[in-house]
Parts: sequence; structure tokens; C-alpha cells
Amino acid sequence: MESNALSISCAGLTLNNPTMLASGIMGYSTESFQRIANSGAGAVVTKSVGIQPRVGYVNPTVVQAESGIINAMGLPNPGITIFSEEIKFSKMILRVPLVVSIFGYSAEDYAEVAKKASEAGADAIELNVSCPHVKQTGAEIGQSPKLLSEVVQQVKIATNKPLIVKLSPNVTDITILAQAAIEAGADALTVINTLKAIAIDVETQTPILGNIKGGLSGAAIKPVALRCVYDIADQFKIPIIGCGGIKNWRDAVEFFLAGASIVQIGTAVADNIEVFQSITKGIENYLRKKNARSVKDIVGLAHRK
Amino acid sequence: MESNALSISCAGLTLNNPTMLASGIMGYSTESFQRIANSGAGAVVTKSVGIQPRVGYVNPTVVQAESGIINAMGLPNPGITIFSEEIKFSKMILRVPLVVSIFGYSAEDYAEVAKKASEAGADAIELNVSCPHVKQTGAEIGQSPKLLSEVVQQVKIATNKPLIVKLSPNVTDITILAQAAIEAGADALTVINTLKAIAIDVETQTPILGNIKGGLSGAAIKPVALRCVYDIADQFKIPIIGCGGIKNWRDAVEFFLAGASIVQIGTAVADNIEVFQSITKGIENYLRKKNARSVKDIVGLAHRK
Amino acid sequence: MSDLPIANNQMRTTQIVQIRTESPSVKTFIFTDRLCSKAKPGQFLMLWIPGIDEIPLSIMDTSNSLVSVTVKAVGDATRHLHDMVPGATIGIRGPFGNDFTESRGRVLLIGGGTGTAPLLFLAKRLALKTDHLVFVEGAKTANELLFINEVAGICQEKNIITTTEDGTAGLQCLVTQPLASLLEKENFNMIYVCGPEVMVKKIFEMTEARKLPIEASLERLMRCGIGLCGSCVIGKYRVCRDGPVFNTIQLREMKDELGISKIGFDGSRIPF
Amino acid sequence: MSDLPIANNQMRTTQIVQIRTESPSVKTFIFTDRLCSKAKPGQFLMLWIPGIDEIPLSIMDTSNSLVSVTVKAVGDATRHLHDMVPGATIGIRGPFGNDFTESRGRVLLIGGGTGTAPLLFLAKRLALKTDHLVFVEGAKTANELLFINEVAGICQEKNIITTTEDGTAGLQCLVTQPLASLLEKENFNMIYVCGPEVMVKKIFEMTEARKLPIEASLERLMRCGIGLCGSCVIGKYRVCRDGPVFNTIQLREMKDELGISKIGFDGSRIPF
Ligand SMILES: Cc1cc2nc3c(=O)[nH]c(=O)nc-3n(C[C@H](O)[C@H](O)[C@H](O)COP(=O)(O)OP(=O)(O)OC[C@H]3O[C@@H](n4cnc5c(N)ncnc54)[C@H](O)[C@@H]3O)c2cc1C
Ligand SMILES: Cc1cc2nc3c(=O)[nH]c(=O)nc-3n(C[C@H](O)[C@H](O)[C@H](O)COP(=O)(O)OP(=O)(O)OC[C@H]3O[C@@H](n4cnc5c(N)ncnc54)[C@H](O)[C@@H]3O)c2cc1C
Ligand SMILES: Cc1cc2nc3c(=O)[nH]c(=O)nc-3n(C[C@H](O)[C@H](O)[C@H](O)COP(=O)(O)O)c2cc1C
Ligand SMILES: Cc1cc2nc3c(=O)[nH]c(=O)nc-3n(C[C@H](O)[C@H](O)[C@H](O)COP(=O)(O)O)c2cc1C
Ligand code: FES
Ligand code: FES
Repeated sequence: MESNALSISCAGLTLNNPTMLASGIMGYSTESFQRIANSGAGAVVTKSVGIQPRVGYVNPTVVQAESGIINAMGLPNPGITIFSEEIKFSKMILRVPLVVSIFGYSAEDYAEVAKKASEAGADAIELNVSCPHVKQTGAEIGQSPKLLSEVVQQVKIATNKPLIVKLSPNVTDITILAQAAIEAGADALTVINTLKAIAIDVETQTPILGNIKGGLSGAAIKPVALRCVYDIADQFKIPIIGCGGIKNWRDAVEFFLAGASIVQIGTAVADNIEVFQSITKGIENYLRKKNARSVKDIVGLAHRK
Repeated sequence: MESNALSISCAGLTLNNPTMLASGIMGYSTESFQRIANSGAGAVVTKSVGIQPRVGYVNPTVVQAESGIINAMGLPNPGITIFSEEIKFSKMILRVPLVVSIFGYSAEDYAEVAKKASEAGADAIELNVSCPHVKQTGAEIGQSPKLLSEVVQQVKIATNKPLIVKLSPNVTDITILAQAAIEAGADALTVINTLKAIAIDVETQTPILGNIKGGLSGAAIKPVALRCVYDIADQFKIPIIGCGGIKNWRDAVEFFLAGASIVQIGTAVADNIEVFQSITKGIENYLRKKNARSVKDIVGLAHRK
Repeated sequence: MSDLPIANNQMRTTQIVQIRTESPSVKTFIFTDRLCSKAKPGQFLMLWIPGIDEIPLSIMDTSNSLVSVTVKAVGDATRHLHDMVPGATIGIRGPFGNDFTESRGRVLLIGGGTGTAPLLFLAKRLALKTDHLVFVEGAKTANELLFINEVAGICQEKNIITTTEDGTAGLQCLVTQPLASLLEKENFNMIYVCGPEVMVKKIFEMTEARKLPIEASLERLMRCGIGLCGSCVIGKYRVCRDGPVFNTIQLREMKDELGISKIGFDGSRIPF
Repeated sequence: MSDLPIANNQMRTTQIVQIRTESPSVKTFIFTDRLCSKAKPGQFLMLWIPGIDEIPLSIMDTSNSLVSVTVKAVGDATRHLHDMVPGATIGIRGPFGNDFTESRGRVLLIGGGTGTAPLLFLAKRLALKTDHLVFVEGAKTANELLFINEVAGICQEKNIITTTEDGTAGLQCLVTQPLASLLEKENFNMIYVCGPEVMVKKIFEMTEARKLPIEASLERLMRCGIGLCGSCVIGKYRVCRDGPVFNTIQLREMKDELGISKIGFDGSRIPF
């Protein structure tokens, strides 16, 4: 097997290996991105950035649940103007693609942030239209085919960088949202963001998160995320970036077999920042064992009849 | 505290304690119902029954996942005609309420099964409109406010037994379905059924379940189920039966605080059939510690501001 | 009694290491599995034939990390399994269910068909504790008598009784027939039985008449294998979780169903 | 180094058992917590003040199942905590982060403000290994000097140096001032420091000039406490997961940020 069995070109991005840091994980600073890249990630995604700075919600912003965590950060971010400097700085140093995740309250917001991020040097733009815990933003856009389509179209005009749309699982039929994104011009889909959830403390009889509700991530959501990838790959040809509960090479391979070409890893970073390396190693062994020349060879195989 | 602190009257049913066996778990025979009742359940729900017998899907029908299981039984059931005999037999022996879960492919189906089940002696009817793995049945009805409303209305006409509607979490906004069910005449809601999921084996590169996709239950889904209960209780006064990942008294109390008056337990029975007893005991201790005279006193407390 | 929380017993795949033909319709499959290699006689596993089915099978033997199951080709799943070759991938969950108590003293084992498999496993263990093992085995015809050599390695020849329906080996009769005189003649501290439910029922009636202790391993339709789906219920018991081995008291409790009716694929009670 | 997988370290609630007033603005809170009672000096926990906030606090002491934290009222969360009474319910996650290495030989500890708390915890452990402990503590004014009696119980009087900015106790100067001559005079095997980041930075410059080994515990904005959110990042390190204790080499790597800028609530870099 050649050493580039792990490299993958997809939606205009070329990665040394098919793992990416998921948005929102250590996602602010160049030094963090570089550390994650050194830990073996094939690309990094920034924390979601909007037009204005936001300080986010009061703590607790993270609750640990069984096989996962529930978070409601509230999209803390410095705003695209300040963050553009960080993007420029990152681009000077980073040797892996930098995907800038963006959010907004309207199609115009998204377009403006996408434009600035692109100008600063983002290698691709990921639309966070699925963040379930900020009123009037992500949740609503990612749950409505019409709004989603509008946002994607506008962003498409504002930038010529590869456009990744990150879908929410909190919908009746995720393939309808996938279709809307694809038809509006998405170059790839990230599947999925977190599941809407809550944690309640029995002693104090109150919700624990500062924002009351949040998003469930981690191993608990893997079977749901995998099903979403499977459903979309069943119907569409678009490149899929699988995300949700991935913590070892076996999980990653499951996502490839379901139809993803790349995987993102978030929550598993808490237990082990070297997770990218160990997953990549595991994928490499697996490909060798299966006589596959590249990840592309196994993408979607679970759909064979 | 009086001994009846645990008893609860709700939606026309009176239970000795607020735990119920969830539908589909050991749900065919009188002897099983009685064993579950002897293990401490306040009521039992039968496996979902339709008009015609069904043999269900080929195995594997159950896959164990992290913190839960994925099942795709395919609604195996003897059909309401044969099952009516079992209901009659159960009613002669059982000392706890017997809830008969029913499914169908149309409003007329539901109404007919509900009628027969009621005639046979069911203490209440639970509509499984959310079973995610049989084409053209549950999934579609439970995901459409219009279809759901129609089914509930027809069943309401066919029976005067308490009518419980079991909601699917696989929707964009569960409160809209709750509203449809309530306005159509539901006496209570069971929240939630399973989350659509898949499991894929990396060695054989195939989906594991005979039916490919199935429903995720168990601890993994608790934060989602709890959020669904919380969301519905935030908007509506209807009695709620909480279900999803409950395995100890603490989980049960979380559901009460979120707004449920009763809890159902399914997957946790696999690890321990005595789970009803230990949960009830724990609830009793908790109520005593909190100086609550009954479960009713703590229902919905997490909504206080 | 296996009490592995279900989370620690997820399905894993493994390769078939060896296949042995035991009779025209029965093969033994050997594979490695860490968890099942710790199983005790009486426990079973769920074996996934990818893309085809998943079926319950008694564990016939373990040694180091190897596990053996002995399978009769009776339908789609078992025939597909019989068509497999060493190196083929299968999925395993388990071990599930309880195991036989290991009695001391005078012990009788009665196997019918592939029901002989778990009893052979048991006999190997019992041989370490007792020197009076009587093994009774029945089949339709000579070449369907399983594990004759293995049993001969454990029990003294005079303590092995075989029956065939066509008389091609051993006594020409049903396995229940020589039992009557045997139970008349000898006293046993424990009787173990595994085989078709109608046979189990008959033997249970005989032991009841003589007030002898018995442990029977039952087979019922199994789907989940972990006590949830209710397919395998007999009386108040789940064969997968409370069994598959049941003792005298439990068998009495299920008298109305044992060998009489079972739950079919559609959940209805069907007569045997 | 704590390597508890996050799943085993979920938030649990406990009651405050005892509250001790240490100074006009500082109180110590004592409660039971099994996991945190096993913490080592340097580790911290996340303390939930129900309905208000969740904040990181260094563990000041443990004994049996009891845990102590020492808290200065500086804002909303800490003031609410100060208003609590014994019996009040709080939530705990942790222990998180790494701990100080326990050096032998001649050891210097330098604490500023509540930074004294983890150093006191450390000093108690070090006292079992070494008899040369020098403790330097600084505060604005006399009644803000924490744990004077406790430190006196561990170190010889001549090895305790206190400074106040207003001269109401000890030397009238910043804590860094007596260090210069101390480092001139004596040689240390290890220097431990915990306090405001600007103080840490100054001291690190002094130890660097003299090529002395140092371990500094840092404080940054923390939200998740488990290495995910990125709020606490300094250079390539996460204070919550890779720290809070950093050694000489690591401090060198973060020189461009130490005491210069940090990540604010909105994720932007803000100057000190
Ligand atoms: C605890 C237990 C241990 C068993 N041990 C062995 C063993 O060691 N060796 C062996 O050869 N057989 C064993 N069996 C029986 C074996 O599971 C069935 O022969 C097999 O499932 C038949 O599958 P099939 O597709 O080949 O046949 P099918 O064509 O599906 O059915 C043939 C007959 O087998 C029975 N059967 C089918 N599916 C199941 C099922 N999921 N569970 C139980 N019975 C079923 C039915 O009565 C059916 O009529 C055991 C069964 C149980 C419950
Ligand atoms: C590892 C670590 C250990 C700490 N140990 C102690 C200790 O033992 N005793 C003690 O009194 N304090 C300690 N702190 C600081 C303590 O967490 C803050 O004083 C507290 O969070 C302030 O909250 P507040 O709402 O009262 O103040 P606010 O009004 O919110 O803020 C006052 C100042 O405190 C800082 N701050 C606020 N929130 C946080 C936060 N989540 N994380 C870190 N800093 C914050 C900010 O700089 C802010 O300007 C520690 C901090 C860290 C990171
Ligand atoms: C602490 C935290 C913060 C997150 N912030 C963002 C974010 O800003 N934008 C976004 O699109 N997703 C965000 N996510 C979602 C993750 O990118 C990812 O979709 C999700 O966690 C599922 O993957 P995982 O199970 O590997 O964590 C966040 C997740 C966590 C745990
Ligand atoms: C094996 C199995 C079979 C089920 N069958 C049904 C069914 O027939 N009808 C139904 O409404 N729900 C069915 N369910 C869903 C459960 O009733 C319950 O809603 C779900 O499992 C979540 O609860 P839990 O996490 O406590 O298991 C089934 C669940 C399992 C695990
Ligand atoms: S096989 Fe499902 S309960 Fe026994
Ligand atoms: S506090 Fe979140 S990464 Fe450290």
C-alpha cells in the first residue's frame, strides 16, 4: 500500500488523512489548530464564528452524560473581524487545510461572514445551520429546507471556496434538508451536529446547563449519526463528512462504509487528544487488511446488496 | 408518608406506583405481564398489536450499542383477534392495569384494533404511531400532525378507554405532534419511542440488523427523551408518561421533574427484571427526603424559574 | 449464571477456524471468542450469519480462547452456516443464559439430537467430580448419533446407552424407553436432559413420577437473546435469560406449556 | 496526572459540611466527595452553584472523604457561594488536571492570593519528604494573608516570608521583591508558584535568569474543564487538561502569552 492510501481529495479539499477536528473543539487559536494537526488531524475546523462577538452562555456550558456530553456554549466567538486575523495567522503556520465554521441570523449574515473568512484565507467554509441552542439562529435555518436553501445560495455567491453544510439531526427527514443544501450548491455535507437534549439535577430539581437545554454529542449519538449518513448516501452523490460519536478507527470505518469520505471528531478529544493519530493508524491497518488502496474504495460499501 | 404516596391517578388510570413496562418488552403473554407486575411494575403495556398477524423481520432484530440497543423487530404480533383472548386471560389474572399498544396502516385499522382491544378488556389503549421501522406505518403517521390527528380522532370514536398517544422523537418539533394529539383527544402522551439508528459491521461491511435500520433505546437516548418531555410539559397540561433510557430511580425522578407523571421502562429490563421494584423504592425514598406527599408534588418542578 | 451487563456483550465478528463434520446433517464449528471461551456448560451464544440470520446455539466446548458449536442443518440459517468454510466471518454475542449445576454423585445425562452437544460439554466437567456418569443418547439412525467417541472417552462403556429409531445402532426404540428400567434399577443424584421439547416433557414426567431431581435445557424461538423481546417465553420464564437450564421446581411451574405450546414468530401460542 | 475518562466523572451533588472564614473576602468550603478526596495537590474541580454558575477551584485539602476549597469573593458566582450556609447543595465535577511533582531537597513555594491554597496542600505533602521548605506569601494587606497559622505549622519560622503592599504585616513590598535576594542566597531544587498570572510571569523570568526549575499553576477562563471548549488555552496547552501545573519547558513555550494575553469569554485574545 502506498503511503498516500490515507490521503483524500474531496469537495475541493485535499487531506493527508480523512480525519478532521470538529467545530467548537479547541477551536479558537492557531496554536491549538497546530497542536491538533500535529496530533494527526488531516484538517481542522474552527469554532463557529458570526458577525458580532458573543460571550456565550453562563456556565455550566457542558454536562457529562452517559456515553457523551451535553453542551450549550452559546456560540462564544470573537466575531469575524477579529477572527480574520487569527485565520491569517493560522494560514501562515498551519500545514493542513483550515475550515472556517460560520453561523448567522440571516442569509446576509452568513454571506458576509463567509466572504470575510474566505478573504482571510479559509480553505473551506462550513455552515453551522444546526446549532440547536441559540434562538433564531442555527436551529431554525437548519430545520427549514427553504431557509437553508436561501442561506446556501447567498453564501455560494459570496465565496468561491468549497462550501460544506453541516446538517442538524433534529429534523423529521434529514434527506430533505440534504437535498435543499445540495440543490442550493453545497459542495459537501457534514453529518451531523448534536441532538437536542437536557440534563436535570434531582437534588436541586433544576436543569443543569446555564442555557437549560443543549446538544448531545459523543458515543451516545453514533448510531443516529451513522443512520443519517447512511440515509443521505443512499440518495445523493455529494461528499459526506461523517460526525457524531466517533472515537476509534472502527467507528470511523463504519462511517466510511455508510457513505462518508471524511470523519470529524469532537467529544472524543476530551479523553485523548491523540485520537486522530490512533484513528488514522487503525484506518490504515484496516485498508491494508481489506486490500483497499484508499478510503475511497470503501466509501458506501454498506449499501451493496 | 402514607403508603399511597407512590400511587398515581392519571388519564383515567390508577397505578400503585408510577412505573410501567414499556411496549414491546416481554409483551405477549399473561404470565410475562404477571411476572413484571410481581417485579413491581405499576402497569404493563403489551407489545404493539395490529389487525393481521405479523412474523416480523429476520434476525438480527436486536444489536447492542454503546449505552443502549438498536432493535428492528418488525412488529411481530398475533393480530388483534387472537390477542383478544390473551387480553381476556390477562384481565382475569392481572392486578395492575393492562395497557394495550396498537398499530395500524390507516386510521380505520387503528380504530378497529382499538375497538377489539377495548372489548377484550384493555384498561387503556396506547397508540404506537412512532415505530420507526415498518414502512407506511408508525413512522409516517407519527411524523405528520395531520395523519396523527386523524388517527387519534377515529380511535377516540371507537373506544371510550383512556387513550395514550406514544410520540416519535424523529421529528423536527415534537410539540407540534403533541399538540395535534392533544387537540384530537389524547388523554395522555407517552414520550418517547426509539430514535432511528443503524449499526454497521466493519468486517463484513454490512448493516447488522435484518431490517438494516432500527430504533435506538436505552441510556443513550435519555437526554433526548428528557428534553422531549420537558418541551411538551413546557407548553401543555396533558399527563405525560416519560420513556427512554430510564434505568434507576434517579432517571425516573428526572422525568418527573421534567414533567412526566409516570415512567415506562424498556431496555433496562434486559439487565435486571427487578428494575421496577428498585426504581419504586428509590422514588419512595426520594419523596420522603424531599417531604413530597406524592409524585404529583414533584411533577414539572424543573420548570420553576 | 451469566450476569454480564448487555453493554459489555456487544456483537463482535470472528473467523471460523475449523469445521468438523459430525454426521450427514451436523457439523461442528470452531472459532475464537474471548467471552464465550469462558462459558459454562448450558450457556448459549447468538451466532450471526452475515446477511442471513442470527441464531441461538449451545456452546459445545471451549478450550483456551476457542469455542465450539455443533449445528444441525434444518433450515435457511443452518444450511448457510454449513456452506461456510474456514476463514469465513461470523458474528458472536454471548455467552448468555444460565448453566447446569454441577452435581456430584451418580449422574445421568440424556441427549436427543444436537441436545447432546451441551451435555458432552457438561459431562467433561462432571467427570472431574464424579466417576458415575451414565450417558443416554438417541437419534433416528446410526450415523446421526453424535459424539459417540467423545462420550466413550468420558464414560465407562457399560454406562453408555444409545438408541436409534431404525435400529441401526444401539437399541431400536426412542431414547425414553431404556430410561424406565434404568430409573427402576439405579438411583441418581441428578438427571440432565437436553433435546426436543416433547422428549424433555416425557422424561420430566418420568422423573416426577419417581421424585428425581432434573435439570433440562430448553429451546425456544429466540430473537434478542437478552430477555427483552419475549419470543422465548415459557410460562413466566424467558428461556434466554432465566434459562435455558431449568430445574425441577421451574419445570413444574411451566407444566401447562412444556411440550404443549410455544410462542411462534408472530407472538401467538402455537401447539407443538 | 488524572486520566479519568470523562464518562466516569459526571457531575454529582453534595452538601456543604462546613464553612470557615479565612479573611474578609475569603472562605473555605468543606464537603464530601469521593472522587475529589483522592485528588493530588495542583488538581482542581468544577463547582456548580445551582442556577448561578460553575467555576474552577483548586483543591486546597482532602482528608478521608472530605474536600476543601478556598474561595475569594470576586464576582457573581463567588459571592453567591460566600452567601451559602452549611447544608446547601453544590455540584462537583473533578478532580481535573495534573498535579505538582513532589520534589525532594530544598524547596521554595510562592503563593499570591488564593494561589496559596494549592501550595498549602502541596506543602503538607512535601513536608513528609523534605525538611527544607521555604514559603513566601504576598497579599495587599495583613488580614488577606491566608493560612499563616497553617504554614507556620509546616515550615520553620525563619523559612516563612510574608509581604503586604501596605506594610501591615511582613515586608512592605510585592511578593517578588524578597525573592531576588533569596534566590541569590540559597539554592533550590524546585520552585513552586501559584498566583496572579502577572506575578507568575515575573517569577518565571527570575528563575529563568538563574536557570532554576519551576512549576507554576495557572488560572485561565474555564468552561468545560475537560479539554474541549478551548476557553483555557495558553499557547498550545489547555490549562484544564494539560495543566494547570506547567514546568519550566512548557512555560518557555508559552512565553508569548504568559501574563501578556488570554482568551476572553468571546474567544478573542485579550491583553492582561
Ligand atoms: C438455547 C438454544 C440452543 C440451541 N442450540 C442448538 C445447537 O447447539 N445446535 C443446533 O443445531 N441447534 C440449536 N438450537 C436450534 C437452532 O437455533 C435452530 O435450529 C436454528 O435457529 C434454525 O434456523 P434455520 O434458519 O436453519 O431454520 P428455520 O428454517 O428458520 O427453522 C427451522 C426450525 O428451527 C426453529 N428455529 C428457527 N429459528 C429459530 C430461532 N431463532 N431460535 C430457536 N429456534 C429457531 C424453528 O422451530 C423452526 O421451525 C438451539 C436453540 C436454542 C433456543
Ligand atoms: C484552575 C483554576 C483554579 C482556581 N482556583 C481558585 C481557588 O482556589 N480559589 C479562588 O478563589 N479562585 C480560584 N480560581 C478562580 C475562580 O475560578 C474565579 O475567581 C471565579 O470563576 C470567578 O467567578 P465570579 O463569577 O465570582 O467572578 P466573575 O464576576 O465572573 O469574574 C471575575 C473574574 O474572575 C475570572 N473568572 C470568571 N469566571 C471564570 C472562570 N470560569 N474560570 C476562570 N476564571 C474566571 C475572570 O478573570 C473575571 O474577570 C481558579 C481558577 C482556575 C482556572
Ligand atoms: C463543546 C462543544 C462545542 C461545539 N461547538 C460547535 C460549534 O461551534 N459549531 C458547530 O458546528 N458544532 C459545534 N459542536 C458540535 C461538534 O462539532 C460535533 O458536530 C458534535 O459534537 C458531534 O460530534 P462528536 O460526537 O464527535 O463530538 C460542538 C460540540 C461540543 C461538544
Ligand atoms: C426490543 C424492543 C421492542 C420494542 N417494541 C415496541 C413496540 O412493539 N411498540 C412500541 O410502541 N414500542 C416498542 N419499543 C420501544 C419501547 O417501548 C420504548 O419506547 C423504547 O425502547 C425507549 O425506552 P427504553 O430506553 O426504556 O427502552 C420496543 C423497544 C425494544 C427495545
Ligand atoms: S429471546 Fe428475546 S426474550 Fe428471550
Ligand atoms: S476549559 Fe474547556 S478546554 Fe479547558
